[in-house]
Amino acid sequence: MFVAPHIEWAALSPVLILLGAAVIGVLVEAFVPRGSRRLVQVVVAALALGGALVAVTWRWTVVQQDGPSSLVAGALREDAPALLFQAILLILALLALLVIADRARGEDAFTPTASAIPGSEYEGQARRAGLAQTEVFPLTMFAVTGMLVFPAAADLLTMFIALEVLSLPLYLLAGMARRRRLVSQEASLKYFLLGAFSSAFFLMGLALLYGYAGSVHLADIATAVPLVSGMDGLLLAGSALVIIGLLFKVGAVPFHSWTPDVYQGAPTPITGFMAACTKVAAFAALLRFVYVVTPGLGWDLAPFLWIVAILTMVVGTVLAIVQTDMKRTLAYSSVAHAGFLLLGIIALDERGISGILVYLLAYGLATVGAFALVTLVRTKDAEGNLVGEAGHLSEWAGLGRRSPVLAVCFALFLLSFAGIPLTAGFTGKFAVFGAAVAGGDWPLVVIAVLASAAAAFFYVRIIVLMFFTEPATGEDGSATTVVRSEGLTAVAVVVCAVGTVLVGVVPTAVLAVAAQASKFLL
Amino acid sequence: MSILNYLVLSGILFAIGGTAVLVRRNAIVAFMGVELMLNAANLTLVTFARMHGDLTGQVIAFFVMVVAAAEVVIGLAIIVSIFRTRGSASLDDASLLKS
Amino acid sequence: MPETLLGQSPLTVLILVPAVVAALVWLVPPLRRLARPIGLVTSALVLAGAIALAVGFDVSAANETQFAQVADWIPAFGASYAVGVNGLGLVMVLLATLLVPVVIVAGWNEVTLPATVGDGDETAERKALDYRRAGWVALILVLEALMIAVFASRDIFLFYVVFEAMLIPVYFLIGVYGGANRRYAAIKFLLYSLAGGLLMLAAVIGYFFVGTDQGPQAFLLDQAPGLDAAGVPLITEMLLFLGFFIAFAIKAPMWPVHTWLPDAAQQATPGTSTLLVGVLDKVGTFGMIVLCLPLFPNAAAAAAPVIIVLALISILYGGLLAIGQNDMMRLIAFTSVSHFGFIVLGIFVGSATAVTGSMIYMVAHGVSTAGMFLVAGFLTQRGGTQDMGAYSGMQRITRVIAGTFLVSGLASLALPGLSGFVPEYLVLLGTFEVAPWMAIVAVLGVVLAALYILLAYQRVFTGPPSANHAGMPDLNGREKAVMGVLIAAMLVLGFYPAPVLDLLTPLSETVAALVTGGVA
Amino acid sequence: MTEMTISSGEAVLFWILAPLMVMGALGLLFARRTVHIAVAVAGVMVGLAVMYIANEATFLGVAQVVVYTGAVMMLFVFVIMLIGVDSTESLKETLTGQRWLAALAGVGLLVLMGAITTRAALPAPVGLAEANADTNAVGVARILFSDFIFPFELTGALLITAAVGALSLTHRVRLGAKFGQKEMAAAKLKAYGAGASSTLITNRPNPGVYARHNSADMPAVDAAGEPVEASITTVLRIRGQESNLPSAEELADAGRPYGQGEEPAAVPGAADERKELEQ
Repeated sequence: MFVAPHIEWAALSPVLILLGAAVIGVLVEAFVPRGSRRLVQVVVAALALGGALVAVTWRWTVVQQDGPSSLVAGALREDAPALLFQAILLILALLALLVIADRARGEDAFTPTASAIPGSEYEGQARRAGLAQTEVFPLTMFAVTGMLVFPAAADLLTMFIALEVLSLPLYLLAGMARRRRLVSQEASLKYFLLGAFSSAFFLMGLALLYGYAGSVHLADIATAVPLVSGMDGLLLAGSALVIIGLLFKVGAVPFHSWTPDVYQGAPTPITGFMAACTKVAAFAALLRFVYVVTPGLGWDLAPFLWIVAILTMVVGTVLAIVQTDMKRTLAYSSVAHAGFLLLGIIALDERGISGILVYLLAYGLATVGAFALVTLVRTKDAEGNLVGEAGHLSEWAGLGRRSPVLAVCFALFLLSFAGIPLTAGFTGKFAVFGAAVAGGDWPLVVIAVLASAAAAFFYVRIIVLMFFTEPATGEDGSATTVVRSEGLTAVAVVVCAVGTVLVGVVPTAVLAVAAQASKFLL
Repeated sequence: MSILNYLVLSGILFAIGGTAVLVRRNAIVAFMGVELMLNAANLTLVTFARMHGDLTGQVIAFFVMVVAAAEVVIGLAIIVSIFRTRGSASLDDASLLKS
Repeated sequence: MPETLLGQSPLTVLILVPAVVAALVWLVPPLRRLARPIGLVTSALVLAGAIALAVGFDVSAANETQFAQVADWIPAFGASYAVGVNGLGLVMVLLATLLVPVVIVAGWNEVTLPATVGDGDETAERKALDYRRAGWVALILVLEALMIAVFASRDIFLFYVVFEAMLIPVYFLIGVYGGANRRYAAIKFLLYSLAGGLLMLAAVIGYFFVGTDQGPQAFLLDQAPGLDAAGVPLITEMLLFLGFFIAFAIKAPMWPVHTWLPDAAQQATPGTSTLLVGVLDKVGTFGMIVLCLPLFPNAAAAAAPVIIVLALISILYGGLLAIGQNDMMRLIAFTSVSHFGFIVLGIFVGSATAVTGSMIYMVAHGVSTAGMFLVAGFLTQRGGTQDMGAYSGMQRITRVIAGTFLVSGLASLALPGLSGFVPEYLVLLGTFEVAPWMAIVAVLGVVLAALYILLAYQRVFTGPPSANHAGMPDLNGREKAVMGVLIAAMLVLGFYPAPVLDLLTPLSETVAALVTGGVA
Repeated sequence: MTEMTISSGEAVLFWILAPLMVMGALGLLFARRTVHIAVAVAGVMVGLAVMYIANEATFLGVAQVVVYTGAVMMLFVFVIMLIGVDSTESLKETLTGQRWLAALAGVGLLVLMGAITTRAALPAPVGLAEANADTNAVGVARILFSDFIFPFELTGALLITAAVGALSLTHRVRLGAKFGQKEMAAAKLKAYGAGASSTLITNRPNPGVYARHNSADMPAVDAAGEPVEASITTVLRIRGQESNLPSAEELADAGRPYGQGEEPAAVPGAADERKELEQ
């Protein structure tokens, strides 16, 4: 009576590689001497990400040939968009890993030991002893595993578990900043509480949809839509709750309140990682859910998504303008980007899918690069000791004069955020806005264009600050300085910058791949 | 008596849990609110499983318990580490992060 | 002129050369010290190339795109890399390539170190200065490449991209090398332009989806059908038209979106102002001719009366405000607002004569404004202020400055024999044919022009010589050469405009027909 | 499939349990002491377990008691004990009106959930008699290990993450030499020998133990009748939880035991000390 499920090991290889790397990472913590732990962890993580990327590429060729298929009793769906989302995720995660692993001035961005009470004697001892919280790497690998499953999840339960697998490590990582420990711990708590809150919504949505269709497979729910009558409320509310759960993760207004605090408090490399990768994963899942389940809804959810998209674009932009902290500014700008991306979701056609893919790639490259640069800009007190990252915008004044290359790269990422032509951001915006226009949502596009214009203001303000303002010296003699990276961050920044330019100037290849992937098959 | 009653009960519990998260300032209480929401969803799942005559709902509820257990471990670890730092688990005391 | 180099259009080469040199000058430290000579040689070569292009141009087919090159760029968006010039494009390319070397020579010593740098360490100071100069030259060369690209682009998308990209070098030229209030001016310029650019972006996207062709070459200008042919409702066409038109109106500053120009011109260095007003702002009127009219003829025809009124207001408003200015650069900026009013009037009034006038006006105004900005720059550099009240009787102290200013000013107010006369006459004539009352209003603008030029001359150059400026040096050889080239150009355009007219007349028939709604 | 009927016994059970559970849940909103809330919520969990069994989910019912009531809620209580049983939350609002807004959102949620569940025309329940033919646990296991094998394996990642996370947030490696009882004694003697008068070689004095007050928060009394501060543990002092010595009148008033119905007054200075510690 019991039939053992067939498991497609080959197709699962990307996930398995990462899961294996995460477990090995945990074992490394136990068995490798402290001195060489970090090196081993970095190598294992990098190899795993690279290997998974190779595996995804191989699966892409297989899928191109054999067409999409369902894996492990229908838990996963291996199709072109899923693989492309996974590839983007892995590329961004690899870049983010470089930043996470970097030790500018011999210090990484993480507390020597998260268990120490901030400011205690023990913490000082740990710092002097050169401890390192190398659990960061296996935790990152677990998060990437969850993210990798997320775009491919074909039933709501797998999606829910993947959501948790990607979230739990991030809650922990957010609390491990080396400096400003209190703020970091608080970010961790806020992220955790609101994340758990949102997963409760997701779960209730799942339960209602199960009640509606008697199954949690997206395909079954979609087929049930025209057949089942009398329970439309369950379907509608269930879909809305699931979407709300996902909107929390992408940071759409009004479910964005965690974003600025968490982005500011988390260690900056982690901020870059989650800002880029979580958004990719969550939008992938949102896309799959909306495109597979809701078309049958006859667009009852459209007004809801419209309002969320408009609010997200407008609130994100307006609040970004009034910020004075660099990471908070970037956080609100990422909220605004979520709004632009929602246009692609609402468009509900193939153009929307490829548009979102391109936009996410562009946004991810700029985000990882920008946060990588934020890790290098530090404040120095009167005695010349490094105090921490330069958070306040005014501390970025005059950077263009002292470190022109860094400032030019940062300006490039900002221009990409702003969507200036010849940067990747423009390609993404054009693709998504085009999809929305084709879908008939031109009022949204008008609002989006206006929001972009307003957003350009604060990006330009930062550029002005860097190039045209005299460097400021604080009253206490503190000043801003740029530390040299160990090399890894520099590599990540260069790759991001080159990618941003390439996707901006010659996007044909990327667009072609995205167009190939834009067929969602049940 | 119909199984609808169970659904109404779960709806009430879900709403109370959600309100607790939004209203209460103590992290532990807010977290318990989340747990209540998860349990409410479980009751819904179990009820629907009975309605459909299909055990999938129960299996999902079981998964939720596992997930919740892992979440509780992480959450409480975070809360304890914050408490050790500041001697309070109130979300109001945690107000360093202000725009 | 070789038709092709490595299979590329000569225009592509003209675009690439300054861009590559700019990158080299900025990035290779040993070249920085030689930045200015390298920049001059490069721009001279480009000018030679452009002249060779003009020689090879088939005047009998001035209406058609020549030296064309089309390559796929982003097929998914319907965008191609397409360059080529017709008569108008060629003339504008010539104008741009002429002004760049002139500006480099004129601004040879313009770039200095800011006061904050330089604590006595000479080598460091020297290095900082070289770096700053290299940046200046690189920005100007990049700008040159973009200017050629924008006038040569035959693809709507490419045009848009270059149009936006031009903001960046100008922004830095104003913001880094400008006067005391440069940041404010630079940001004002950027925000205005960005707002316009984004509206244009919305219209570009809209055009793509509204138009009939959504294929990989949908944006190709020479194949792009006007929307009237696509059966698009007038309201949609009008919205898209406005998206383009507002962007261009901001660029070619028209009342009421002109307010960034006086600030930018006041704060920028004279060289930057020359390029900005002399060439860049022409992209606005150029865009009106090559994009707005052919793509949205119905909307253009419908909107023409309103636009003409705005143009007339610009003429009068610019003239009146120019009279009230104390700052020399602001004065020239406001005169330009007035002149751009003439150009727009000529484009939209619907007469072939007027359109021809507008096209020549774009060139003539480029040359005369360049003369005025540069000579005013030479004066203010010596006098230390742009305030006209500080000068008096300068014609006795600096004769050549006074003379060249007068010639440039007279060219600007359309004295017969100088460059401004032919175009202004043509515009007024064309306007009079269609709507006499408009011509009468516009003539008021001519009177105002005489007033503001001559009043300015009177205040600065006549009267008792000011004691402060006694012994002020006159133009040196380098500066004389600059002004000589410009004045020669003014004279040529004034006495022998026939070659230029030949290039432009065939086009203007088509354009005028679009506005009047007739069939070409 | 046959249609299931719901027995009246189940109805009685429901109507007894449901109000109790709602009341317990309301404790989340209105109770002040965290520990009360935890116990109330644990009660709700037990109620849920009973309801699961009533809904033919025997396995889940047992798991609910073991996992939720037994492990999760006890973990909560444990942490509450660790943090301080009587820690109450301040009722002041950081953002004005935020509480009302939140309450409004809660009411909205309630209305929404009510509308969804009551307005839906649910089909007649099928019941699980058939699915539970080989006992409920076997039925659950069959689905768990076939349809949901992938998520099941994936939860492994979740559990490892939880373990790694909890360890890295709480476990401390020992840095430097071990400082045990022996070393401490040696250090104390050394300090005493060096002439530090404040150092005690012996233990600190015990808290006061009296006929009526044998709790650790009551200070010992020295020969002059003054309280000995060092006799109370630092933790209590920092929290301001030590009791005052009973006054003479109170001692005379033998009828009333000390400490009922009034909060012990905080010792002056304790608040400052607490602040210092937090900084």
